[in-house]
Amino acid sequence: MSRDLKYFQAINEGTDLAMAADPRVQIMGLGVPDPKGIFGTTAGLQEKYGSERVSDLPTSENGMTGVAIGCALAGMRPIMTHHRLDFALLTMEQLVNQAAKWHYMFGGKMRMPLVIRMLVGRGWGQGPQHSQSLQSWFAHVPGLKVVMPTTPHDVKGMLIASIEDDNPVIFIEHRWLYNLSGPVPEGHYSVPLGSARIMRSGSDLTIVATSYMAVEALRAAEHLATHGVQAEVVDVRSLRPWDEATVLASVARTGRVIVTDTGWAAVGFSAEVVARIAEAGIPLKTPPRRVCLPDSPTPTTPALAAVYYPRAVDLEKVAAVMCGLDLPPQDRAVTIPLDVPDMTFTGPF
Amino acid sequence: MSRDLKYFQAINEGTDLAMAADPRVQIMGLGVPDPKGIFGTTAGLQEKYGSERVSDLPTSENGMTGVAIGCALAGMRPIMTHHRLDFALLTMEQLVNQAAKWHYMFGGKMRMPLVIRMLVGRGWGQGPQHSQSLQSWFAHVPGLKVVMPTTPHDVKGMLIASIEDDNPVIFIEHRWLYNLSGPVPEGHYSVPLGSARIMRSGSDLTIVATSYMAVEALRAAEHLATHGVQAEVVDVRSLRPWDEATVLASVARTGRVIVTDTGWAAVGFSAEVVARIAEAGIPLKTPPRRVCLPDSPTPTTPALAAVYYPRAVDLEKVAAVMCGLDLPPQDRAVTIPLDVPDMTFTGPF
Amino acid sequence: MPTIAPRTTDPATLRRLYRDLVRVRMVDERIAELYPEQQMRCPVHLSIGQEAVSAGVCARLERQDWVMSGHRSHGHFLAKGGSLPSMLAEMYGRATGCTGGKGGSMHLIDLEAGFLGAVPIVGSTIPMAVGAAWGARSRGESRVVVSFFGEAATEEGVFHEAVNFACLKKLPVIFVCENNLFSVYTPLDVRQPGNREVADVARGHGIESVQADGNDTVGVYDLAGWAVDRARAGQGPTFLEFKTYRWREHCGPYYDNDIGYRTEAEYLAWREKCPVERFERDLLASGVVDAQGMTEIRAAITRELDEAVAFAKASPFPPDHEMATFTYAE
Amino acid sequence: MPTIAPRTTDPATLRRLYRDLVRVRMVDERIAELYPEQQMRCPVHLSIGQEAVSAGVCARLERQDWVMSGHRSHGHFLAKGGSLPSMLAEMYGRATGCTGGKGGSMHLIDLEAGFLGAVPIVGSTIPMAVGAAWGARSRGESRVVVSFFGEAATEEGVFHEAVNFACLKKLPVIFVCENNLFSVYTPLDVRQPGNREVADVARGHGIESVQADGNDTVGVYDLAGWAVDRARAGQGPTFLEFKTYRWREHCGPYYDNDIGYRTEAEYLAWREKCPVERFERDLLASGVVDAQGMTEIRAAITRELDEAVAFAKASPFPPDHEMATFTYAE
Ligand SMILES: Cc1ncc(C[n+]2csc(CCOP(=O)(O)OP(=O)(O)O)c2C)c(N)n1
Ligand SMILES: Cc1ncc(C[n+]2csc(CCOP(=O)(O)OP(=O)(O)O)c2C)c(N)n1
Ligand SMILES: [Mg+2]
Ligand SMILES: [Mg+2]
Repeated sequence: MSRDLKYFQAINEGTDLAMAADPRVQIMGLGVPDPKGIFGTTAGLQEKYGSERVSDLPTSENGMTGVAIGCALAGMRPIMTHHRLDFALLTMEQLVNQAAKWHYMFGGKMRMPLVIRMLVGRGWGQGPQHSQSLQSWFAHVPGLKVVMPTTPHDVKGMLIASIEDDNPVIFIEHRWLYNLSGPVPEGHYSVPLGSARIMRSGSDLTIVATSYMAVEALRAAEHLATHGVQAEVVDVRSLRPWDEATVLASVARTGRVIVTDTGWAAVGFSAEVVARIAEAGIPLKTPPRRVCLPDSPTPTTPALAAVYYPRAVDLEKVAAVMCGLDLPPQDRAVTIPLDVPDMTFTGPF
Repeated sequence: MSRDLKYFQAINEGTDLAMAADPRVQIMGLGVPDPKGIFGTTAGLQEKYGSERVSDLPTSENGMTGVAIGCALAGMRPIMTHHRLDFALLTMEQLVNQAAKWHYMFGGKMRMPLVIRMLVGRGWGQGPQHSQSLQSWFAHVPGLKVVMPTTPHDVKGMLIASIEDDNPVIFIEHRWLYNLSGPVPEGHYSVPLGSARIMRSGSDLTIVATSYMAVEALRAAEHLATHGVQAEVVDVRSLRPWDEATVLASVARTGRVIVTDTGWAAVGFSAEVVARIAEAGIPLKTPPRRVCLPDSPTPTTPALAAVYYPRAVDLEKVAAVMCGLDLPPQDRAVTIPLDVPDMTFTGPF
Repeated sequence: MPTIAPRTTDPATLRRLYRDLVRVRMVDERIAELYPEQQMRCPVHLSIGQEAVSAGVCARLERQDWVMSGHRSHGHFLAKGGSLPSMLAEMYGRATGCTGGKGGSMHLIDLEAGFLGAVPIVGSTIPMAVGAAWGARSRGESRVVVSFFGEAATEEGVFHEAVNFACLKKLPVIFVCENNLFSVYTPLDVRQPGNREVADVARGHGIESVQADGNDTVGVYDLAGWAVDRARAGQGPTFLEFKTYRWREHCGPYYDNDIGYRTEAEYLAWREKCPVERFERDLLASGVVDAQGMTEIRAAITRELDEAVAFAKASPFPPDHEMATFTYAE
Repeated sequence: MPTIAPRTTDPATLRRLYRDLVRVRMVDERIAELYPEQQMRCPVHLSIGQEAVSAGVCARLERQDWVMSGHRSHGHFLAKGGSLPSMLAEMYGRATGCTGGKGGSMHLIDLEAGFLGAVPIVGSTIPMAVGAAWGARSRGESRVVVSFFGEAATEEGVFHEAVNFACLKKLPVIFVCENNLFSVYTPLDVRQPGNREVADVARGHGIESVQADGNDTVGVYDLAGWAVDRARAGQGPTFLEFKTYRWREHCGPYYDNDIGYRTEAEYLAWREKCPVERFERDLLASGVVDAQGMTEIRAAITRELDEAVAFAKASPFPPDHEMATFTYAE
């Protein structure tokens, strides 16, 4: 049975089910049991599972990551949360030198079942230090798994899969997905890490998208369809490992590809996708393109943030050029303010 | 006037000249004034410039990076050292959230003249936590500059350029370059950040290489030449910004490209190079290839490290396939042990 | 415990302190009033309830002294002499803002006033303040540097690294901790053990460390004077923990005692200790400022605020082409 | 200061302590002897001079208790009961090593012995040890966890974050700091201020903290016993600082007093305080072990060592195809 849930509700439900199923699962992070419960995703868990398994933490990100690793060594299956990915920059030593390598460097003797939830902020003045989308860093590191679910269905299924995985999983949630609704099956299910999903089929062009950019890609695809261009939208979902087979097959079919990512282009995940397509020698009708963040930090003022973030209209423009389509010029400005995901969002977070 | 210096001597000389020229230049790091002087690169500096400008530090990498940033805010031009890049993982918050963004996020009011020297270890059991080559992380981040000089000439000239730059520069030195000799001009000169250098011209194939892999690429090119294949070797030197024009022009000339990097392939700098070539629509005779580290942490035992690190012979094999050359099979084993750069190296560092 | 001079009674000083204190309060209240218009589209962390620390500490500093801060920086910025119009314009995201819109409320700066910068990563500017003090000393400059932060920042490792280094180098740094009992909604008792105070942890490093009432403006001023004197005399760093309380929600203009992380009673008890009302009672009792004088001071601030708000709202947004400027320095 | 039981005199215990102590010494001396053959191709950080801490602390632990350590871990590994052949084979990079060659000397592990892992990033396992104690308690297991580290690790922020959390949760963790005065070649006085001890910094966090002689094997044993009892009784964590000295170079088999970072005289003064000789004098004086007994103990260890070295050298290297195995757990 499936009903519509919002993205944040699906996270909450997935966590709840995993904790009910396995007493070793625990969740910790600053504010986890507070009244806001990480934007609703951890609401009610402490009441249900107690303060040992659902715990607030001191403001000590690096040390607490070490603590979570230690819990995993002791046989627990910790989930750790960061309100913003940017705060997790304090934890790179523990995550990359340690968590990513313990299984390998101790010759398989240790396992590191650990899920690190990181939220990517956007809009309402999140600015340079509350909006970074550094999935590409993690996707560079062997030993880590990296996922960025886009839909409520996937975020629940992939969270359960991540919790059940014996490797450290970097679980990246884009804040602008939180209020999106979609069908979510009841009960336990999992979406395998490493599989992409074709969100929309099309024969003229492949748009490979991560996270919130998949939402913009779908919008673009719908608009392009009204002009006779059929874009296939592939939601990557998992960046390490990533589903090369699905992406390459789609590109081989369409002969045109745009890769769009919520992070920076240079030396990013989008470069890897383009590079693999090139290495595979897939013949293209036109060179591949990337639509990602411009090469600068995030500006805070809504005036510049509106220019900074690529949107459906930008994808459409690139697609039109690639497909030789004469798209009527569109106003980049739209009716809703560009610094909020939807009109229910009134700041300050 | 030029004479031959070793790589580490060139670093020492460059630092000395920069400190003599500008009293704001300071250098700090664990062991900077100790008898080993960061493998000779900082030897003699404290005697000359005093303990305020040449200073040892507590073992507090993150805080000390903040201290260096503060020194820069106060008008100094700090150089900070890390014996291994791996230790610098503790400093990502200060480097990436802060140093990389202060100029931008304060609207140009602040400058961040800061050089962070990071050494990449290799061999003699450096293993998973003393050998990471994470230049791709830094090259992903707008606001940082990233360089990896290969020759004694360049390391001096680029160090001076980095110290004189008003931006944070990540200065990555591969440990296996330290004992290589080469001509180094006396006195002050600088090599502009952002320019690649063609180390060897060739018409059949372009090898784009970073750091120590440029040495292996040259070896491979020489061997390939004896079989009639002329490889052009481009030493990237600077990864952010990088010299796209030189690389693309070379690839356009040769129609074949191998990108070889001291780091991991996936979502790495090598992916960016391949992606830009693809986006530029340069016609290739054969798909591009990457020769980088395999997708695992570094093993410690010399038995596995020998398999782990790609060498000239691996480049040659790939080149042969690309150029349709029937290269006689070579033994991958060579006379010197594979876990040291040369026979003068007897451990343990 | 430090031997500090007898409590300050100099009328001019008290008047100045009062003005600085009320100004911080009034600016943040104006922000709270305007915020629901949804034209300040960035997070705001108001200092209301905690103003005595800003006013008392900064009044002891000279212009060439430096201040750094974190997410809750309005009070520190204003008390150090930061430009009000440029601060408000920044919140409105305008080109005339102190960072030209790039940074927003969480990235205030005013170099002329010696406000060296604030960033919202907890603890991050603490080592920078230490480095700035070291750098200035290396350059032969005589400056005291104050690092403001909340008690949660003392849980970050970087705080300890910074204090150790300041002690090691005997730097003229004053660490000012505003202990308002919460990190967002997380109370102190699930973050730090109950058997010791924040000031004790600092003291372990060998730094002079004092805990005091953060709602007593003159007390803060006098204690800060002692610390500043020590710094100027080359006696090294000082740690000051001020107990105080944030009245409004962690981030944003509203009250949030109803959501359940703290009680209305706790809030009301602290509301009783209002630093502004307390100082006003003292001033009226001593006659240093009378009711009329207070009204005048407030009126002048209101005028300043009206102008600054008008300036901010009338200022242009930065043009599109400035989006990427300043990514690199030339 | 703790009230600890009178100095241990039980002969069996002393004999066991002596054996453990000498064994650590002899293993590291054998490594130093073999290292120049250049067949152990990995960095080695010898414990020679510091063995009393390993022997004294670990003798108080049960097998199910856990130990974690850093780069200088040989003593901790051996004293906790880690397998000597697997340790030596690891140094030789062999498939029979405790990590199958993946980790080398800096990544020792022996789960059966309760040695949970060592890594060479300074300070890194300290919060892990705390987390392991918390995790074990959550799972209803009764284990004491010891975290071993050098004094430089107390300069890392993560140390403070870990101690704070251990105090907060009252965890059965013992932080054991071997203060040997140096971080590589950098002396303490350019890293920490002179007006306080390492144990003081820890104490600031509200943890029980004691400084003691790290070359007095029985003293270490008795103090550790007190800390272990506290941990088992649910009284929370303890910090123990042991003053001691590393005899040989920071990394590698040789002496390096000639290179200039410390004086030969300093070394010789510490050489006088040799924990092994000191314990031997005591044992001979009390008659608990006589010269003959000592020779037998050493002879047994020599046999064990000969066998372990032979085993290691005869072991195969891991085959090429194992290079990437265990990158991910299935
Ligand atoms: C490193 C880091 N972790 C978490 C956050 C999220 N955060 C923003 S403000 C805040 C509260 C900090 O509390 P405190 O330092 O006591 O200051 P207060 O808000 O009480 O003034 C937190 C945790 C952050 N900005 N940076
Ligand atoms: C985070 C980090 N910084 C620097 C180093 C380099 N390093 C290796 S051992 C060591 C010395 C540490 O001194 P201490 O903790 O006192 O241990 P000791 O070697 O004296 O036993 C250092 C700095 C490291 N391994 N990790
Ligand atoms: Mg607080
Ligand atoms: Mg030491």
